[in-house]
Amino acid sequence: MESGKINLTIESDLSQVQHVGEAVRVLSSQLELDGAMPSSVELAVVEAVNNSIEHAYASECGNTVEVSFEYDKDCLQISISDYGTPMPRKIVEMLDQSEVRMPSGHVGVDSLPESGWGVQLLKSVCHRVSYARCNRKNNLSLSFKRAAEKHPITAA
Amino acid sequence: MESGKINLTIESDLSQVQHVGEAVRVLSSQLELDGAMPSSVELAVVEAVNNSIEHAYASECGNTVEVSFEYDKDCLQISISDYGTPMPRKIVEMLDQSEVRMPSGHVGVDSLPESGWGVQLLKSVCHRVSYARCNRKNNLSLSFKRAAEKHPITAA
Amino acid sequence: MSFQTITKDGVAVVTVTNSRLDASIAPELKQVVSDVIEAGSTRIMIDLDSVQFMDSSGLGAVISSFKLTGKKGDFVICNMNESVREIFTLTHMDRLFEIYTSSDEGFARLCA
Amino acid sequence: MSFQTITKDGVAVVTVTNSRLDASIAPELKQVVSDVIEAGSTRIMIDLDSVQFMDSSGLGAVISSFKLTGKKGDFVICNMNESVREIFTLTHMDRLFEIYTSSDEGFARLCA
Ligand SMILES: Nc1ncnc2c1ncn2[C@@H]1O[C@H](COP(=O)(O)OP(=O)(O)O)[C@@H](O)[C@H]1O
Ligand SMILES: Nc1ncnc2c1ncn2[C@@H]1O[C@H](COP(=O)(O)OP(=O)(O)O)[C@@H](O)[C@H]1O
Repeated sequence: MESGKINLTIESDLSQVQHVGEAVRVLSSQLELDGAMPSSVELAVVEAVNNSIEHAYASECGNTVEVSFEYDKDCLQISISDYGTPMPRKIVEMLDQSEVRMPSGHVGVDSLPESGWGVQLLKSVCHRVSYARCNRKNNLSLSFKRAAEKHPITAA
Repeated sequence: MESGKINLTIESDLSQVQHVGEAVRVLSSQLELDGAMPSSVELAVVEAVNNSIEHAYASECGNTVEVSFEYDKDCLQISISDYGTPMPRKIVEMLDQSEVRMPSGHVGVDSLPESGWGVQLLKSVCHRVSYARCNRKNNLSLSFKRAAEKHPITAA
Repeated sequence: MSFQTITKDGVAVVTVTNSRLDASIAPELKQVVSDVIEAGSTRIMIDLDSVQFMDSSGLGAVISSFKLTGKKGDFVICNMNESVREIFTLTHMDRLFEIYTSSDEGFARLCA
Repeated sequence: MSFQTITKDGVAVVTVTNSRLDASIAPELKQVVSDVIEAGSTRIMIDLDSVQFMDSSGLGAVISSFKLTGKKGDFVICNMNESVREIFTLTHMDRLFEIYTSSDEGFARLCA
Protein backbone atom coordinates (compact mmCIF):
# COMPACT_ATOMS: atom_id res chain seq x y z
CA MET A 1 0.00 0.00 0.00
CA GLU A 2 1.14 3.49 -0.85
CA SER A 3 0.13 5.20 2.36
CA GLY A 4 -1.68 4.59 5.62
CA LYS A 5 -2.21 5.78 9.14
CA ILE A 6 -3.43 4.45 12.47
CA ASN A 7 -3.30 5.99 15.94
CA LEU A 8 -2.78 3.95 19.09
CA THR A 9 -3.44 5.22 22.60
CA ILE A 10 -2.66 3.68 25.97
CA GLU A 11 -2.66 4.81 29.56
CA SER A 12 0.64 5.68 31.23
CA ASP A 13 1.10 2.26 32.78
CA LEU A 14 4.18 0.15 31.98
CA SER A 15 2.09 -3.02 31.84
CA GLN A 16 0.20 -1.58 28.83
CA VAL A 17 3.25 -0.80 26.70
CA GLN A 18 3.37 -4.34 25.31
CA HIS A 19 0.11 -3.73 23.45
CA VAL A 20 1.63 -0.85 21.54
CA GLY A 21 4.74 -2.92 20.93
CA GLU A 22 2.83 -5.84 19.48
CA ALA A 23 0.63 -3.66 17.30
CA VAL A 24 3.60 -1.70 15.96
CA ARG A 25 5.54 -4.88 15.20
CA VAL A 26 2.73 -6.44 13.18
CA LEU A 27 1.95 -3.18 11.39
CA SER A 28 5.56 -2.60 10.40
CA SER A 29 5.94 -6.21 9.29
CA GLN A 30 3.53 -5.31 6.46
CA LEU A 31 5.99 -2.70 5.14
CA GLU A 32 9.39 -3.67 3.84
CA LEU A 33 11.81 -1.34 5.61
CA ASP A 34 15.32 -0.40 4.65
CA GLY A 35 17.73 -1.50 7.38
CA ALA A 36 15.21 -2.07 10.17
CA MET A 37 13.45 -5.24 11.27
CA PRO A 38 9.91 -5.13 12.70
CA SER A 39 11.48 -6.08 16.04
CA SER A 40 13.77 -3.00 15.93
CA VAL A 41 10.82 -0.76 15.20
CA GLU A 42 9.05 -2.31 18.19
CA LEU A 43 12.13 -1.74 20.34
CA ALA A 44 12.42 1.94 19.38
CA VAL A 45 8.74 2.60 20.03
CA VAL A 46 8.75 0.74 23.36
CA GLU A 47 11.80 2.76 24.52
CA ALA A 48 10.07 6.01 23.61
CA VAL A 49 6.77 5.04 25.26
CA ASN A 50 8.59 3.83 28.41
CA ASN A 51 10.34 7.21 28.58
CA SER A 52 7.07 9.13 28.28
CA ILE A 53 5.66 7.08 31.15
CA GLU A 54 8.73 7.01 33.39
CA HIS A 55 10.11 10.50 32.76
CA ALA A 56 7.47 12.78 31.25
CA TYR A 57 4.78 11.42 33.62
CA ALA A 58 7.14 10.33 36.45
CA SER A 59 5.43 6.88 36.39
CA GLU A 60 2.09 8.38 37.41
CA CYS A 61 -0.87 6.37 36.08
CA GLY A 62 -3.94 7.92 34.52
CA ASN A 63 -2.17 9.91 31.80
CA THR A 64 -2.20 9.20 28.10
CA VAL A 65 0.50 8.24 25.62
CA GLU A 66 -0.39 8.49 21.95
CA VAL A 67 1.42 6.72 19.15
CA SER A 68 0.72 7.62 15.56
CA PHE A 69 1.87 5.16 12.90
CA GLU A 70 1.94 6.73 9.44
CA TYR A 71 3.62 5.84 6.17
CA ASP A 72 3.85 6.82 2.56
CA LYS A 73 5.74 5.04 -0.20
CA ASP A 74 9.15 6.32 0.98
CA CYS A 75 9.00 6.44 4.72
CA LEU A 76 7.41 5.19 7.94
CA GLN A 77 7.02 7.84 10.62
CA ILE A 78 6.02 6.93 14.17
CA SER A 79 5.31 9.72 16.62
CA ILE A 80 5.10 9.21 20.35
CA SER A 81 3.32 11.98 22.24
CA ASP A 82 2.68 12.81 25.87
CA TYR A 83 1.44 15.85 27.83
CA GLY A 84 3.99 15.63 30.66
CA THR A 85 7.34 17.19 31.57
CA PRO A 86 9.36 17.98 28.46
CA MET A 87 12.67 16.28 27.70
CA PRO A 88 15.69 18.01 29.26
CA ARG A 89 17.59 20.11 26.75
CA LYS A 90 20.75 18.02 26.96
CA ILE A 91 18.83 14.91 25.91
CA VAL A 92 17.23 16.76 23.00
CA GLU A 93 20.70 17.90 21.92
CA MET A 94 21.94 14.34 22.11
CA LEU A 95 19.05 13.25 19.88
CA ASP A 96 20.18 15.78 17.30
CA GLN A 97 23.75 14.50 17.21
CA SER A 98 24.18 11.88 14.55
CA GLU A 99 26.59 9.65 16.45
CA VAL A 100 25.41 6.92 18.78
CA ARG A 101 27.37 6.54 22.01
CA MET A 102 27.50 3.14 23.63
CA PRO A 103 29.98 2.35 26.41
CA SER A 104 32.94 0.52 24.95
CA GLY A 105 33.41 -3.16 25.66
CA HIS A 106 36.58 -2.31 27.56
CA VAL A 107 34.80 -0.48 30.31
CA GLY A 108 35.05 -2.17 33.70
CA VAL A 109 32.02 -4.22 34.68
CA ASP A 110 31.42 -2.14 37.78
CA SER A 111 31.20 1.08 35.82
CA LEU A 112 28.68 -0.31 33.30
CA PRO A 113 25.50 1.75 33.42
CA GLU A 114 22.27 -0.05 34.32
CA SER A 115 20.11 2.60 32.70
CA GLY A 116 20.42 5.34 30.11
CA TRP A 117 20.51 2.96 27.14
CA GLY A 118 17.08 3.83 25.77
CA VAL A 119 17.81 7.00 23.81
CA GLN A 120 21.00 5.52 22.32
CA LEU A 121 19.11 2.42 21.21
CA LEU A 122 16.40 4.59 19.66
CA LYS A 123 18.97 6.50 17.68
CA SER A 124 20.76 3.40 16.52
CA VAL A 125 17.69 1.75 14.97
CA CYS A 126 15.91 4.77 13.45
CA HIS A 127 16.83 6.61 10.30
CA ARG A 128 16.01 9.94 11.98
CA VAL A 129 14.74 11.08 15.36
CA SER A 130 13.30 14.50 16.11
CA TYR A 131 11.64 16.11 19.09
CA ALA A 132 9.23 19.01 19.40
CA ARG A 133 6.95 20.47 22.05
CA CYS A 134 3.85 22.35 21.02
CA ASN A 135 0.81 23.40 23.09
CA ARG A 136 1.92 21.32 26.11
CA LYS A 137 2.22 18.26 23.86
CA ASN A 138 5.64 16.61 23.60
CA ASN A 139 6.25 14.77 20.40
CA LEU A 140 9.10 12.40 19.59
CA SER A 141 9.13 11.44 15.97
CA LEU A 142 10.96 8.38 14.65
CA SER A 143 11.45 7.82 10.92
CA PHE A 144 12.35 4.67 9.05
CA LYS A 145 13.01 4.40 5.33
CA ARG A 146 10.95 2.02 3.25
CA ALA A 147 12.81 -0.28 0.88
CA ALA A 148 12.47 0.78 -2.75
CA GLU A 149 9.76 -1.20 -4.48
CA LYS A 150 10.86 -3.97 -6.72
CA HIS A 151 9.21 -3.24 -10.06
CA PRO A 152 8.26 -6.29 -12.10
CA ILE A 153 10.55 -6.70 -15.10
CA THR A 154 8.57 -5.89 -18.20
CA ALA A 155 9.62 -7.50 -21.48
CA ALA A 156 10.69 -4.89 -24.04
CA MET B 1 -2.06 -10.46 31.95
CA GLU B 2 -5.11 -9.76 34.04
CA SER B 3 -6.31 -6.64 32.29
CA GLY B 4 -5.35 -4.20 29.59
CA LYS B 5 -6.58 -1.58 27.20
CA ILE B 6 -5.51 0.09 23.97
CA ASN B 7 -7.41 2.42 21.66
CA LEU B 8 -6.98 2.39 17.89
CA THR B 9 -8.16 5.14 15.57
CA ILE B 10 -8.31 5.29 11.78
CA GLU B 11 -9.87 7.55 9.20
CA SER B 12 -13.05 6.45 7.46
CA ASP B 13 -11.29 4.98 4.45
CA LEU B 14 -11.71 1.31 3.53
CA SER B 15 -8.02 1.02 2.64
CA GLN B 16 -7.13 1.75 6.29
CA VAL B 17 -9.30 -0.97 7.85
CA GLN B 18 -6.60 -3.60 7.41
CA HIS B 19 -4.44 -1.80 9.99
CA VAL B 20 -7.10 -2.20 12.64
CA GLY B 21 -7.61 -5.80 11.55
CA GLU B 22 -3.95 -6.69 11.87
CA ALA B 23 -3.55 -4.95 15.22
CA VAL B 24 -6.66 -6.61 16.65
CA ARG B 25 -5.58 -10.04 15.44
CA VAL B 26 -2.15 -9.83 17.07
CA LEU B 27 -3.55 -8.32 20.27
CA SER B 28 -6.18 -11.02 20.63
CA SER B 29 -3.67 -13.74 19.85
CA GLN B 30 -2.08 -12.85 23.23
CA LEU B 31 -5.30 -13.78 25.04
CA GLU B 32 -6.64 -17.30 24.99
CA LEU B 33 -10.29 -16.93 24.02
CA ASP B 34 -13.13 -19.34 24.55
CA GLY B 35 -14.55 -20.40 21.19
CA ALA B 36 -13.04 -17.66 19.05
CA MET B 37 -9.83 -17.62 17.01
CA PRO B 38 -7.82 -14.40 16.56
CA SER B 39 -8.92 -14.50 12.91
CA SER B 40 -12.61 -14.52 13.94
CA VAL B 41 -12.04 -11.55 16.22
CA GLU B 42 -10.38 -9.77 13.30
CA LEU B 43 -13.33 -10.67 11.05
CA ALA B 44 -15.91 -9.31 13.51
CA VAL B 45 -14.03 -6.05 14.02
CA VAL B 46 -13.41 -5.54 10.29
CA GLU B 47 -17.14 -6.08 9.58
CA ALA B 48 -18.07 -3.51 12.21
CA VAL B 49 -15.51 -0.94 11.03
CA ASN B 50 -16.55 -1.44 7.38
CA ASN B 51 -20.15 -0.78 8.42
CA SER B 52 -19.21 2.42 10.23
CA ILE B 53 -17.42 3.63 7.11
CA GLU B 54 -19.93 2.45 4.50
CA HIS B 55 -23.19 3.06 6.35
CA ALA B 56 -22.69 5.48 9.25
CA TYR B 57 -20.41 7.73 7.14
CA ALA B 58 -21.84 6.76 3.71
CA SER B 59 -18.24 6.09 2.54
CA GLU B 60 -17.25 9.71 3.04
CA CYS B 61 -13.54 10.11 3.89
CA GLY B 62 -12.22 12.40 6.60
CA ASN B 63 -14.26 10.99 9.48
CA THR B 64 -12.96 8.93 12.37
CA VAL B 65 -13.61 5.37 13.51
CA GLU B 66 -12.40 4.46 16.99
CA VAL B 67 -11.79 0.94 18.22
CA SER B 68 -11.20 0.27 21.87
CA PHE B 69 -9.68 -3.08 22.81
CA GLU B 70 -10.11 -3.86 26.50
CA TYR B 71 -9.93 -7.01 28.56
CA ASP B 72 -10.03 -8.31 32.08
CA LYS B 73 -9.47 -11.87 33.24
CA ASP B 74 -12.92 -13.05 32.09
CA CYS B 75 -13.68 -11.16 28.95
CA LEU B 76 -12.41 -9.23 25.94
CA GLN B 77 -14.57 -6.31 24.91
CA ILE B 78 -14.00 -4.48 21.64
CA SER B 79 -16.02 -1.33 20.95
CA ILE B 80 -16.29 0.24 17.53
CA SER B 81 -17.44 3.86 17.54
CA ASP B 82 -18.35 6.43 14.93
CA TYR B 83 -20.05 9.83 14.86
CA GLY B 84 -22.23 9.22 11.79
CA THR B 85 -25.78 8.11 11.01
CA PRO B 86 -27.04 5.70 13.66
CA MET B 87 -27.94 2.09 12.84
CA PRO B 88 -31.52 1.60 11.67
CA ARG B 89 -33.77 0.24 14.40
CA LYS B 90 -34.47 -3.04 12.60
CA ILE B 91 -30.76 -3.83 12.47
CA VAL B 92 -30.37 -3.03 16.18
CA GLU B 93 -33.29 -5.36 16.91
CA MET B 94 -31.66 -8.08 14.85
CA LEU B 95 -28.47 -7.64 16.89
CA ASP B 96 -30.47 -8.26 20.03
CA GLN B 97 -31.97 -11.51 18.78
CA SER B 98 -29.86 -14.43 19.79
CA GLU B 99 -30.34 -16.49 16.64
CA VAL B 100 -28.10 -16.06 13.62
CA ARG B 101 -29.85 -16.20 10.23
CA MET B 102 -27.86 -17.40 7.27
CA PRO B 103 -29.59 -18.28 3.99
CA SER B 104 -29.98 -22.05 3.80
CA GLY B 105 -27.87 -24.05 1.37
CA HIS B 106 -31.02 -24.96 -0.52
CA VAL B 107 -31.68 -21.45 -1.68
CA GLY B 108 -31.37 -20.99 -5.44
CA VAL B 109 -28.09 -19.51 -6.62
CA ASP B 110 -29.80 -16.53 -8.22
CA SER B 111 -31.50 -15.55 -4.99
CA LEU B 112 -28.28 -15.66 -2.95
CA PRO B 113 -27.61 -12.24 -1.42
CA GLU B 114 -24.35 -10.52 -2.37
CA SER B 115 -24.39 -8.29 0.70
CA GLY B 116 -25.97 -8.20 4.12
CA TRP B 117 -23.73 -10.92 5.58
CA GLY B 118 -21.75 -8.65 7.89
CA VAL B 119 -24.05 -8.35 10.88
CA GLN B 120 -24.85 -12.10 10.82
CA LEU B 121 -21.15 -12.93 10.76
CA LEU B 122 -20.53 -10.55 13.64
CA LYS B 123 -23.20 -12.24 15.69
CA SER B 124 -21.98 -15.71 14.90
CA VAL B 125 -18.42 -15.15 16.15
CA CYS B 126 -19.03 -12.94 19.20
CA HIS B 127 -20.28 -14.04 22.57
CA ARG B 128 -22.43 -10.89 22.83
CA VAL B 129 -23.08 -7.83 20.68
CA SER B 130 -24.67 -4.62 21.91
CA TYR B 131 -25.32 -1.22 20.41
CA ALA B 132 -25.80 2.20 21.99
CA ARG B 133 -25.85 5.79 20.83
CA CYS B 134 -24.87 8.54 23.24
CA ASN B 135 -23.97 12.20 22.55
CA ARG B 136 -23.88 11.68 18.77
CA LYS B 137 -21.46 8.78 19.25
CA ASN B 138 -22.55 5.35 18.01
CA ASN B 139 -21.00 2.46 19.80
CA LEU B 140 -21.08 -1.20 18.82
CA SER B 141 -19.66 -3.41 21.51
CA LEU B 142 -18.46 -6.96 20.85
CA SER B 143 -17.61 -9.31 23.71
CA PHE B 144 -15.62 -12.50 23.70
CA LYS B 145 -15.08 -14.83 26.64
CA ARG B 146 -11.59 -15.60 27.79
CA ALA B 147 -10.71 -19.23 28.38
CA ALA B 148 -10.53 -20.09 32.07
CA GLU B 149 -6.95 -20.09 33.28
CA LYS B 150 -5.34 -23.43 33.69
CA HIS B 151 -4.12 -23.44 37.26
CA PRO B 152 -0.93 -25.38 37.84
CA ILE B 153 -1.66 -28.57 39.74
CA THR B 154 -0.31 -28.19 43.24
CA ALA B 155 0.73 -31.28 45.12
CA ALA B 156 -1.45 -31.82 48.18
CA MET C 1 -2.38 -5.16 -8.93
CA SER C 2 -4.59 -7.28 -6.72
CA PHE C 3 -5.68 -9.84 -9.35
CA GLN C 4 -4.17 -11.78 -12.19
CA THR C 5 -6.08 -13.62 -14.91
CA ILE C 6 -4.76 -16.41 -17.11
CA THR C 7 -6.93 -18.18 -19.67
CA LYS C 8 -5.89 -21.73 -20.55
CA ASP C 9 -7.85 -24.38 -22.48
CA GLY C 10 -10.90 -22.12 -22.29
CA VAL C 11 -10.72 -21.91 -18.48
CA ALA C 12 -10.18 -18.49 -16.86
CA VAL C 13 -8.11 -18.70 -13.69
CA VAL C 14 -8.52 -15.54 -11.59
CA THR C 15 -5.84 -15.39 -8.91
CA VAL C 16 -6.22 -12.98 -6.02
CA THR C 17 -2.66 -11.76 -5.47
CA ASN C 18 -3.45 -9.50 -2.52
CA SER C 19 -3.24 -11.02 0.96
CA ARG C 20 -6.59 -9.51 1.90
CA LEU C 21 -9.82 -9.86 -0.07
CA ASP C 22 -11.72 -7.15 1.76
CA ALA C 23 -14.12 -4.27 1.17
CA SER C 24 -11.37 -2.11 -0.33
CA ILE C 25 -10.75 -4.48 -3.26
CA ALA C 26 -13.83 -6.73 -3.47
CA PRO C 27 -15.57 -4.56 -6.13
CA GLU C 28 -12.50 -5.06 -8.35
CA LEU C 29 -12.91 -8.84 -8.23
CA LYS C 30 -16.49 -8.53 -9.48
CA GLN C 31 -15.23 -6.33 -12.31
CA VAL C 32 -12.40 -8.69 -13.24
CA VAL C 33 -14.75 -11.68 -13.45
CA SER C 34 -17.32 -9.70 -15.39
CA ASP C 35 -14.60 -8.68 -17.91
CA VAL C 36 -13.47 -12.29 -18.27
CA ILE C 37 -17.04 -13.40 -19.00
CA GLU C 38 -17.52 -10.54 -21.46
CA ALA C 39 -14.38 -11.78 -23.22
CA GLY C 40 -16.02 -15.18 -23.73
CA SER C 41 -15.00 -17.40 -20.81
CA THR C 42 -17.69 -19.68 -19.45
CA ARG C 43 -15.59 -21.69 -16.97
CA ILE C 44 -13.95 -19.82 -14.08
CA MET C 45 -11.70 -20.75 -11.18
CA ILE C 46 -10.93 -18.32 -8.33
CA ASP C 47 -7.54 -19.07 -6.76
CA LEU C 48 -7.32 -17.78 -3.18
CA ASP C 49 -3.86 -19.15 -2.34
CA SER C 50 -2.43 -15.74 -1.36
CA VAL C 51 -5.47 -14.66 0.63
CA GLN C 52 -4.92 -14.62 4.38
CA PHE C 53 -8.04 -12.67 5.25
CA MET C 54 -11.48 -12.34 3.65
CA ASP C 55 -14.46 -10.35 4.91
CA SER C 56 -18.13 -10.40 3.91
CA SER C 57 -17.48 -8.05 0.99
CA GLY C 58 -14.99 -10.54 -0.38
CA LEU C 59 -17.57 -13.29 0.08
CA GLY C 60 -20.13 -11.08 -1.68
CA ALA C 61 -17.79 -10.61 -4.63
CA VAL C 62 -17.26 -14.38 -4.88
CA ILE C 63 -21.04 -14.96 -4.79
CA SER C 64 -21.53 -12.29 -7.42
CA SER C 65 -18.88 -13.91 -9.64
CA PHE C 66 -20.63 -17.24 -9.23
CA LYS C 67 -23.96 -15.74 -10.28
CA LEU C 68 -22.39 -14.10 -13.32
CA THR C 69 -20.91 -17.41 -14.41
CA GLY C 70 -24.33 -18.95 -14.10
CA LYS C 71 -23.78 -22.67 -13.69
CA LYS C 72 -22.40 -24.47 -10.65
CA GLY C 73 -20.13 -26.88 -12.49
CA ASP C 74 -18.45 -24.06 -14.30
CA PHE C 75 -17.34 -22.13 -11.24
CA VAL C 76 -14.86 -23.44 -8.69
CA ILE C 77 -12.75 -22.02 -5.90
CA CYS C 78 -9.37 -23.36 -4.80
CA ASN C 79 -6.68 -22.92 -2.17
CA MET C 80 -8.58 -21.51 0.79
CA ASN C 81 -6.61 -21.03 3.96
CA GLU C 82 -8.20 -21.80 7.31
CA SER C 83 -9.55 -18.36 8.14
CA VAL C 84 -11.00 -17.95 4.64
CA ARG C 85 -12.68 -21.32 4.93
CA GLU C 86 -14.19 -20.25 8.24
CA ILE C 87 -16.24 -17.51 6.61
CA PHE C 88 -17.59 -20.01 4.08
CA THR C 89 -18.44 -22.42 6.90
CA LEU C 90 -20.10 -19.80 9.09
CA THR C 91 -22.32 -18.69 6.20
CA HIS C 92 -22.92 -22.29 4.98
CA MET C 93 -21.52 -21.25 1.63
CA ASP C 94 -19.13 -24.20 1.83
CA ARG C 95 -22.15 -26.37 0.97
CA LEU C 96 -22.94 -24.38 -2.13
CA PHE C 97 -19.57 -23.88 -3.76
CA GLU C 98 -17.27 -26.42 -5.32
CA ILE C 99 -14.10 -25.96 -3.34
CA TYR C 100 -10.77 -27.65 -4.12
CA THR C 101 -7.65 -27.81 -2.04
CA SER C 102 -5.33 -27.36 -5.01
CA SER C 103 -5.46 -25.45 -8.28
CA ASP C 104 -4.64 -28.65 -10.20
CA GLU C 105 -7.75 -30.39 -8.89
CA GLY C 106 -9.92 -27.35 -9.57
CA PHE C 107 -8.54 -26.99 -13.07
CA ALA C 108 -9.00 -30.69 -13.83
CA ARG C 109 -12.63 -30.44 -12.71
CA LEU C 110 -13.30 -27.56 -15.10
CA CYS C 111 -11.67 -29.43 -17.99
CA ALA C 112 -13.55 -32.68 -17.34
CA MET D 1 4.94 -15.64 37.80
CA SER D 2 7.51 -14.21 35.40
CA PHE D 3 10.57 -16.04 36.74
CA GLN D 4 11.51 -19.48 37.99
CA THR D 5 14.65 -20.38 39.91
CA ILE D 6 16.19 -23.81 40.24
CA THR D 7 19.45 -24.45 42.09
CA LYS D 8 21.41 -27.49 40.98
CA ASP D 9 25.01 -28.46 41.86
CA GLY D 10 25.46 -24.99 43.36
CA VAL D 11 24.39 -23.25 40.16
CA ALA D 12 21.29 -21.05 40.22
CA VAL D 13 19.37 -21.14 36.95
CA VAL D 14 16.99 -18.18 36.68
CA THR D 15 14.51 -18.75 33.85
CA VAL D 16 12.48 -15.84 32.55
CA THR D 17 9.10 -17.44 31.87
CA ASN D 18 7.43 -14.30 30.53
CA SER D 19 7.64 -13.68 26.77
CA ARG D 20 8.66 -10.07 27.36
CA LEU D 21 11.49 -8.88 29.59
CA ASP D 22 10.50 -5.23 29.63
CA ALA D 23 10.23 -2.26 31.98
CA SER D 24 7.15 -3.71 33.67
CA ILE D 25 9.01 -6.77 35.00
CA ALA D 26 12.73 -5.91 34.80
CA PRO D 27 12.92 -4.75 38.45
CA GLU D 28 11.66 -8.19 39.50
CA LEU D 29 14.57 -9.90 37.75
CA LYS D 30 17.03 -7.79 39.72
CA GLN D 31 15.21 -8.78 42.90
CA VAL D 32 15.14 -12.48 42.03
CA VAL D 33 18.89 -12.54 41.35
CA SER D 34 19.62 -10.55 44.47
CA ASP D 35 17.59 -13.07 46.54
CA VAL D 36 19.43 -15.99 44.96
CA ILE D 37 22.79 -14.42 45.84
CA GLU D 38 21.60 -13.65 49.35
CA ALA D 39 20.70 -17.33 49.66
CA GLY D 40 24.31 -18.26 48.89
CA SER D 41 24.60 -18.85 45.13
CA THR D 42 27.75 -17.56 43.47
CA ARG D 43 27.24 -19.00 40.00
CA ILE D 44 24.21 -17.82 38.01
CA MET D 45 22.73 -18.57 34.61
CA ILE D 46 19.90 -16.50 33.10
CA ASP D 47 17.81 -18.56 30.67
CA LEU D 48 16.02 -16.37 28.11
CA ASP D 49 14.47 -19.16 26.06
CA SER D 50 10.90 -17.88 26.45
CA VAL D 51 11.78 -14.24 25.87
CA GLN D 52 10.60 -12.88 22.52
CA PHE D 53 11.18 -9.23 23.32
CA MET D 54 13.59 -7.35 25.58
CA ASP D 55 13.95 -3.60 26.03
CA SER D 56 16.69 -1.49 27.65
CA SER D 57 15.19 -2.01 31.11
CA GLY D 58 15.55 -5.76 30.62
CA LEU D 59 19.14 -5.21 29.53
CA GLY D 60 19.69 -3.00 32.59
CA ALA D 61 18.37 -5.77 34.85
CA VAL D 62 20.73 -8.30 33.25
CA ILE D 63 23.66 -5.90 33.70
CA SER D 64 22.66 -5.32 37.29
CA SER D 65 22.46 -9.09 37.91
CA PHE D 66 25.92 -9.48 36.41
CA LYS D 67 27.33 -6.79 38.69
CA LEU D 68 25.73 -8.39 41.73
CA THR D 69 27.28 -11.75 40.85
CA GLY D 70 30.63 -10.05 40.63
CA LYS D 71 32.80 -12.25 38.45
CA LYS D 72 32.50 -12.83 34.73
CA GLY D 73 33.04 -16.56 34.70
CA ASP D 74 30.29 -17.05 37.20
CA PHE D 75 27.55 -15.36 35.22
CA VAL D 76 26.27 -16.67 31.90
CA ILE D 77 23.24 -16.09 29.68
CA CYS D 78 21.68 -18.70 27.42
CA ASN D 79 18.99 -19.13 24.77
CA MET D 80 18.68 -15.68 23.24
CA ASN D 81 16.36 -15.35 20.31
CA GLU D 82 17.29 -13.12 17.39
CA SER D 83 15.61 -9.92 18.54
CA VAL D 84 17.02 -10.27 22.06
CA ARG D 85 20.48 -10.79 20.63
CA GLU D 86 20.06 -7.62 18.57
CA ILE D 87 19.86 -5.44 21.67
CA PHE D 88 23.07 -7.01 23.00
CA THR D 89 24.75 -6.42 19.64
CA LEU D 90 23.58 -2.82 19.29
CA THR D 91 24.88 -1.97 22.75
CA HIS D 92 28.09 -4.07 22.30
CA MET D 93 27.10 -6.03 25.38
CA ASP D 94 27.51 -9.21 23.34
CA ARG D 95 31.29 -8.67 23.74
CA LEU D 96 31.04 -8.46 27.49
CA PHE D 97 28.75 -11.32 28.43
CA GLU D 98 29.30 -15.03 28.13
CA ILE D 99 26.40 -16.10 25.95
CA TYR D 100 25.51 -19.72 25.16
CA THR D 101 23.08 -21.04 22.61
CA SER D 102 21.80 -23.80 24.88
CA SER D 103 21.23 -24.18 28.60
CA ASP D 104 23.31 -27.38 28.62
CA GLU D 105 26.37 -25.52 27.37
CA GLY D 106 25.85 -22.67 29.79
CA PHE D 107 25.37 -25.04 32.68
CA ALA D 108 28.47 -27.08 31.74
CA ARG D 109 30.50 -23.87 31.65
CA LEU D 110 29.43 -22.94 35.19
CA CYS D 111 30.23 -26.42 36.48
CA ALA D 112 33.68 -26.53 34.83
N1 LIG E 1 10.05 11.45 27.22
C1 LIG E 1 10.91 11.99 28.10
N2 LIG E 1 10.54 13.02 28.87
C2 LIG E 1 11.39 13.55 29.76
N3 LIG E 1 12.66 13.12 29.93
C3 LIG E 1 13.10 12.10 29.20
C4 LIG E 1 12.25 11.50 28.23
N4 LIG E 1 12.96 10.53 27.62
C5 LIG E 1 14.18 10.54 28.18
N5 LIG E 1 14.29 11.48 29.13
C6 LIG E 1 15.51 11.77 29.93
O1 LIG E 1 16.60 11.19 29.23
C7 LIG E 1 17.34 10.27 30.07
C8 LIG E 1 17.88 9.12 29.23
O2 LIG E 1 16.82 8.30 28.76
P1 LIG E 1 17.11 6.80 28.39
O3 LIG E 1 18.29 6.77 27.49
O4 LIG E 1 15.87 6.22 27.82
O5 LIG E 1 17.51 6.08 29.72
P2 LIG E 1 16.67 5.73 31.02
O6 LIG E 1 15.23 5.89 30.68
O7 LIG E 1 17.05 4.31 31.29
O8 LIG E 1 17.14 6.68 32.08
C9 LIG E 1 16.33 9.85 31.10
O9 LIG E 1 16.95 9.41 32.28
C10 LIG E 1 15.50 11.12 31.30
O10 LIG E 1 16.15 12.00 32.18
N1 LIG F 1 -22.67 1.12 11.60
C1 LIG F 1 -23.82 1.20 10.92
N2 LIG F 1 -24.45 2.37 10.78
C2 LIG F 1 -25.60 2.45 10.09
N3 LIG F 1 -26.19 1.41 9.48
C3 LIG F 1 -25.63 0.21 9.57
C4 LIG F 1 -24.42 0.04 10.29
N4 LIG F 1 -24.09 -1.26 10.22
C5 LIG F 1 -25.03 -1.87 9.49
N5 LIG F 1 -25.96 -1.01 9.08
C6 LIG F 1 -27.16 -1.34 8.28
O1 LIG F 1 -27.37 -2.74 8.40
C7 LIG F 1 -27.37 -3.38 7.11
C8 LIG F 1 -26.77 -4.76 7.19
O2 LIG F 1 -25.38 -4.67 7.45
P1 LIG F 1 -24.41 -5.88 7.02
O3 LIG F 1 -25.01 -7.13 7.52
O4 LIG F 1 -23.04 -5.56 7.49
O5 LIG F 1 -24.47 -5.93 5.45
P2 LIG F 1 -23.91 -4.93 4.33
O6 LIG F 1 -22.98 -3.98 4.98
O7 LIG F 1 -23.24 -5.86 3.37
O8 LIG F 1 -25.13 -4.26 3.75
C9 LIG F 1 -26.62 -2.42 6.21
O9 LIG F 1 -26.99 -2.56 4.86
C10 LIG F 1 -27.00 -1.06 6.80
O10 LIG F 1 -28.24 -0.65 6.30
